[in-house]
Amino acid sequence: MSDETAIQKVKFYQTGTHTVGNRLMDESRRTVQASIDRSNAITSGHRACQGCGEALGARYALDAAMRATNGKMVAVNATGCLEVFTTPYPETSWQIPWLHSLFGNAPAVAAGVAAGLRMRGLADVKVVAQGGDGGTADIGFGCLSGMFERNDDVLYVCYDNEAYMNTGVQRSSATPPAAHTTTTPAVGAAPGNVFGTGKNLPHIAMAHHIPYVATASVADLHDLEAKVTKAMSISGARYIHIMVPCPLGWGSAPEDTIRIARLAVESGLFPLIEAEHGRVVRVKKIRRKVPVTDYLRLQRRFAHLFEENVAPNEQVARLQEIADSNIVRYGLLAAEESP
Amino acid sequence: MFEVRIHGRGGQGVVTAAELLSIAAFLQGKRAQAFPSFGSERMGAPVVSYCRIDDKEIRLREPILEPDALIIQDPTLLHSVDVFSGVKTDGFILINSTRGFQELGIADLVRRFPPHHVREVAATDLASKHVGRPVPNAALLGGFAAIIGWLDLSSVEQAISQKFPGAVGRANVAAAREAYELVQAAEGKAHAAAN
Amino acid sequence: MLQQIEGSQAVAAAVALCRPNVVCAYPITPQTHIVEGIGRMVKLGALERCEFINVESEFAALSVAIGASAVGARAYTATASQGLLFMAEAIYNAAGLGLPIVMTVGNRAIGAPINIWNDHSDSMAVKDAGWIQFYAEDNQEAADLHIQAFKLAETLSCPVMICMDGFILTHAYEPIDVPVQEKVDAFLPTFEPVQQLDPSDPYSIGAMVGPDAFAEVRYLSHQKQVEALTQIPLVAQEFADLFGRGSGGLLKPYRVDGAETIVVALGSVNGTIKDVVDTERDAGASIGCVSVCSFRPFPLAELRAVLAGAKRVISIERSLAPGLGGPLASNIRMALRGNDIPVYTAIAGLGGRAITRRSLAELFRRAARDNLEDLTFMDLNWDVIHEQMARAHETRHSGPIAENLLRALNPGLVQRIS
Amino acid sequence: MSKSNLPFAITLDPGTSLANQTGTWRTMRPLYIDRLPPCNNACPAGENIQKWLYHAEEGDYATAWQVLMQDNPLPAVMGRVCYHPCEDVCNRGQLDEAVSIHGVERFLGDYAIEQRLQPIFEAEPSGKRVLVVGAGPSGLSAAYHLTRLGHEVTIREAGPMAGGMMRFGIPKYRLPRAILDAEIRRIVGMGVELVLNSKVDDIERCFSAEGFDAVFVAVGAHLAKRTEIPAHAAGKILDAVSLLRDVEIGAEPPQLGRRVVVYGGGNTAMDAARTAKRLGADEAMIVYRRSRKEMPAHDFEAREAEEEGVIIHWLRTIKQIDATAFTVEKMVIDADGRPQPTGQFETLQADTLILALGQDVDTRFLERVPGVEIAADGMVRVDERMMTGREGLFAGGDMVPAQRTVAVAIGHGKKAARHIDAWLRGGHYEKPATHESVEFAHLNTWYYDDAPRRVQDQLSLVRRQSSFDEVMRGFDEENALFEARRCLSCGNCFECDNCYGICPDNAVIKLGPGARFRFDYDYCKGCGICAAECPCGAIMMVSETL
Repeated sequence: MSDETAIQKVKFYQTGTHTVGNRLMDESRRTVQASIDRSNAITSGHRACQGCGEALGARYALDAAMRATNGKMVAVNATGCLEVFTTPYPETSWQIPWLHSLFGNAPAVAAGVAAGLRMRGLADVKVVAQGGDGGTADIGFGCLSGMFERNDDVLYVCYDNEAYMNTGVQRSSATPPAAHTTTTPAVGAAPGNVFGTGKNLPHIAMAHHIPYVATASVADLHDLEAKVTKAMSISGARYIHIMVPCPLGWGSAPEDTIRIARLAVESGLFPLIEAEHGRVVRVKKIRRKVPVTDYLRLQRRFAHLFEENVAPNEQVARLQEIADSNIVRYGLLAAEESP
Repeated sequence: MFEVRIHGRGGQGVVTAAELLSIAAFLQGKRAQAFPSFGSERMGAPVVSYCRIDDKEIRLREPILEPDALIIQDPTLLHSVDVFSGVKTDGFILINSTRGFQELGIADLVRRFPPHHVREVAATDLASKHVGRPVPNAALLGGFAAIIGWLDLSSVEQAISQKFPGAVGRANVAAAREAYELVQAAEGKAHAAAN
Repeated sequence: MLQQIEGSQAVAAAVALCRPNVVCAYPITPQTHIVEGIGRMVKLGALERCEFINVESEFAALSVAIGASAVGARAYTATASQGLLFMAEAIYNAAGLGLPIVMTVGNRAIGAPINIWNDHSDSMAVKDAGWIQFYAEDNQEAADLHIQAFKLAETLSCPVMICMDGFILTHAYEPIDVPVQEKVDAFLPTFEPVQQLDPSDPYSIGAMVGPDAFAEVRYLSHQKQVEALTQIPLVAQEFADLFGRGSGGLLKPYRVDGAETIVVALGSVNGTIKDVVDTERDAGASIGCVSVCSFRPFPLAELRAVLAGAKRVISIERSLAPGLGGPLASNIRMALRGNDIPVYTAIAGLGGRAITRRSLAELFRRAARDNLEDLTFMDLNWDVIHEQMARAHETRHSGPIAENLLRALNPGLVQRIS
Repeated sequence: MSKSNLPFAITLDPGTSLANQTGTWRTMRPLYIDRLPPCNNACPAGENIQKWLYHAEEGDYATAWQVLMQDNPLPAVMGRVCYHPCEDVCNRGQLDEAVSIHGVERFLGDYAIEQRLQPIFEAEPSGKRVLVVGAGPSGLSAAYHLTRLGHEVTIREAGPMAGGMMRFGIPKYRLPRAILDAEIRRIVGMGVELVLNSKVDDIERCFSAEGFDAVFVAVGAHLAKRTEIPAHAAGKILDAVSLLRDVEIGAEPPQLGRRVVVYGGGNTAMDAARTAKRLGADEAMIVYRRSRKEMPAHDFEAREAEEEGVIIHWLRTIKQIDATAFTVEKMVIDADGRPQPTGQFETLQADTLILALGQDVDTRFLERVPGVEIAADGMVRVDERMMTGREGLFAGGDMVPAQRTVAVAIGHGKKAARHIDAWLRGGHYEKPATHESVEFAHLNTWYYDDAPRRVQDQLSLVRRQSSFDEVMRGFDEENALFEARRCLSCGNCFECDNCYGICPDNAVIKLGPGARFRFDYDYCKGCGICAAECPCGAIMMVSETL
């Protein structure tokens, strides 16, 4: 029995279900990030903070897209951290064709790029638009909806770090309840961001019945790359919402970036789903369920939930409810378990 | 320069009438300029449109304040809007009506104009008859060509069929022609009477 | 071939002749007929390789054009008024990125109070965004300017805005000579972009530029406009040679020889002014006029040369710079700097008010007697204004001006509204 | 397109940020390190377990076996009889269950026998001759390692067969002789001279007359301990060691009768009882004075014995024997864990008593050797080099103070061989410094998929009670590979690409298969994600000196 067939037969940690790569695995089954010749869409020397989740998420997404399109790809970028830390004159970190126009128009610009390429007979060049949660959920919302509604041939990737980080951590409509930001300070009776506010962008995208919508996390590279690859195989409007922790804005340790993203998924607060034409078609099951507190405690923006005098904390309970309802709603636990 | 002001209500093709008139004049080798009373009027509201006709280039952009001719597509406007404002004393007036000047209450006014300069024509009836809808503009243009004399019916017909190809065009052409003939006939009687 | 068509359709036809690749449309009066016209042609398959995109806002319209232009596609859109202001951010961006987009503005007033009629408040609000800005005198020029605009834009990598008076031109039927495709093709070469998003040559467009280089970037955009001052007449000349008629250019003097009074204006009002100049000249007045076609770049030297001999200059402004007067007059004064020729500003035609020969003639005569303030408002209803001002003095809360004016003009109406 | 006419400042050439060396931001610096995995640390034979598992993971069993052979000449034996302390400390045990290291080791050992693999090594003949006394695990191990080091080795074994306690102490059903013979044969095949039935009495003579440059004695402990029990007309009494020996080489199987009592609580007692059962005893009983908690035997051995029908009487001492009647006294464990009599008595019926009270070393042949020290407990004193008081005379295995297991013995053999080699070359063997050991806390176990331990099949109970066939079956390749791949590679990079993939600054350089990675300190901002997300704790963050 050759060890390749043995590999096929036995499943175990090293066939990289979870690690980035693996020396034993067949090349074709390794992640793009594992490959020595990945495109590094964003190369070194960028000015992102230590442990920046967005820098990671963007490279993951675009390298995968580059692989999927065989390098025939252009990127459009909304204003925001990603744009600022990658392209301060006189240096850019991008190694792919890249265009930045404004904060709120990336989806429209991308639509124009796609149309222009089509009309110039270059339809084989694919377009990826990207922005942060502010540029996507708030100021760029109209253009995004228009892009979806017209089913423009664009993959839009939202790097969600749940606030306006570039301007110094102000609340966005993607900021979670109870989170401290400079515009939702942790003071008063209900400290932090107000419960019951904000919007669920993946669901809004689904409501446009576009061909593909997915959520992904920098903590699950295999899942993320698979989704980007799938998205690039489809034409029409596609949307991927990637959670990217921000050590600065979340008040977390730089080395915890991936750990926190993982806990968001494993707690049920950030479900990993895929939807086609408005219907959820797949979910990524939780491997090792954790209470939301495991996730919250690592972030200073939630520190007020764990102060001495405030226990039992009603806000934490409500956040746990949100996670639990996600778990039920999407069936995030393996069959035998129940929330 | 010959300036025409057209009064009517939204939906009666007032603006189109001015455009058709300008096309007809253009087809006859003249320079013409047609433009609406710029507004966002809805159905039924009073509407005005203008048409200037000249032998040389028209540069003037002001609204027509002292028209050489008036086309009144809706007699109900006679007493609600000052349709006669600025009209030249030797001007022409064509009214879409069958009720007679007396009944319209403009008999005195009509007397101030040269004979035969003020006419009425049953444009709405003709439109209903030929087009099937009460849109009097084409018929009025036919009648208008007849009273001012120097505009050929053929130009009007051509303008109509240019802007409205097909059946609709043909129907409107028919309405215009009948209106033209009715007015011509009336003119004939008038002349006969005169002699 | 000469055709009696609506101004908007003339422009639509001219744009189509320029073989655009991407046309973005968002409806706003009075520009709408233009994109309707192009949309129809695209749908009929009359335009090869052209995509007509219905977008969700003017902001998106210009943004789509930006994207298209960034991949070397010829992009066009049209707007007016509020729409122009809604896309203001993208207007600056397109110029900053040096993307040769062509856009028509069907000039219309800016609210509040909301007003759909013509004036130049909209295009004046973005006059310094870095675009070349033309004002068409009639529909023939409006059409011709679009053909010249693409050539200029692509030569200079600079967007061009063609302003045509809303309704007055956009909705006017006039005889228009619509060129044949062959001639336009001969005049306008295919678009060779200076930069474009290209996987085989992957650079980054739209970097963040700090104090260390921003001023230089701005200086270069100014230089581009300076260069346009030489390019515009060349293109206009080339156009005249090929199409046999003069259109565009920097400015057009009319009967200015030895004129003591010279009237300067933008856009369609020049037609009316010319008629008045003729009648006044016949009446022995020493008067001429200049139609400024290129407002950006502003032809300082050329205008100075024309006005140098005049005793006085009258600027007819279709927009108001509250607290100052008229933007055109300020520019004229800069052209006449160091020269003590008085420049009278007359604000006229705001929000669609008719500019009549009668009022113009009267204005010119008063000017000839130098019996005119620096700033004059033509045909104002002073009764209404005095009333409102009086009210304002009586009570601190004078209420919304617009409503009060209405009340003064038509007491019945306000009752009906409220 | 020429870049010259690109817009100034707004448009930038790709990848130019490489000019911006963000490494200067760093206050902490990541380092790749190797940590000592607990399994390696715990192996008495000093095997580099993780390293041979690493090769086994790839299905390269030959290489895995060669690595294994660098430390242990008897993997097939070891995989069967070792009590695998490595598995007790395996970090995977805290995740789900320890890796079945012995199972994989046994698979590799059997694989090598089946494939007739030979150890690959290069050694310049040293011209030195070394005598090894005793062909037990310790002696065989010493001989093997000395041979690898280029010395000429002779083994003298007093008995008729090599293997020592592996043959005479461990029953067939735990270690089939074919396996043992094969591995001994392989050692002999390397050029070791094995002389059987040759008892060494005069060590000095070996040096002087026979001219051996060094001698390693490892004769083990074969003298059964006795105890005084008042007996009238005692029935048959024998000791476990001789029983197991007779079973091995006796003409015919010993007659034990229907009922057998084994006295003692060690592994030998268990083996004796289970052997008795296999020899046909209806009742095989064990009498032990302490409780299960205190017994020296490994729990699994007691369990297997009980499975096979052996009855264990805990907390009992034999007070008197009257023919087949055994009077036993109940005991209790006192506060100090010592058994105390209760004065309560019972009677057991048995035909034979087998004493399994442990063994002593027969050191008489060393007594005359000058300098050799023998302790009161009969143990031979050796220094840290395993050398006795007599220069050039080394000792190991059961005859020196240590745990008496095959693994320890094999370890002694290796250790002694290294020191003998150094001594022969007039030097001193320095054990290479070991890495700091890796804790479970160093691991990021998220990345390890769930993989429950595979279990070895067992012979049916009936056959176990009636025959000496091997009880434990070995792994097939699939299971062996599976188990190998359950290894977490604690403390040592296994090239999972995590650090390479999760660096936000692309500051990890991948050097290709087997070459691991390198940090690009020009760009590394020191965020520490690589260390946090390294599954096996092979990256350490250290402060930059500012």
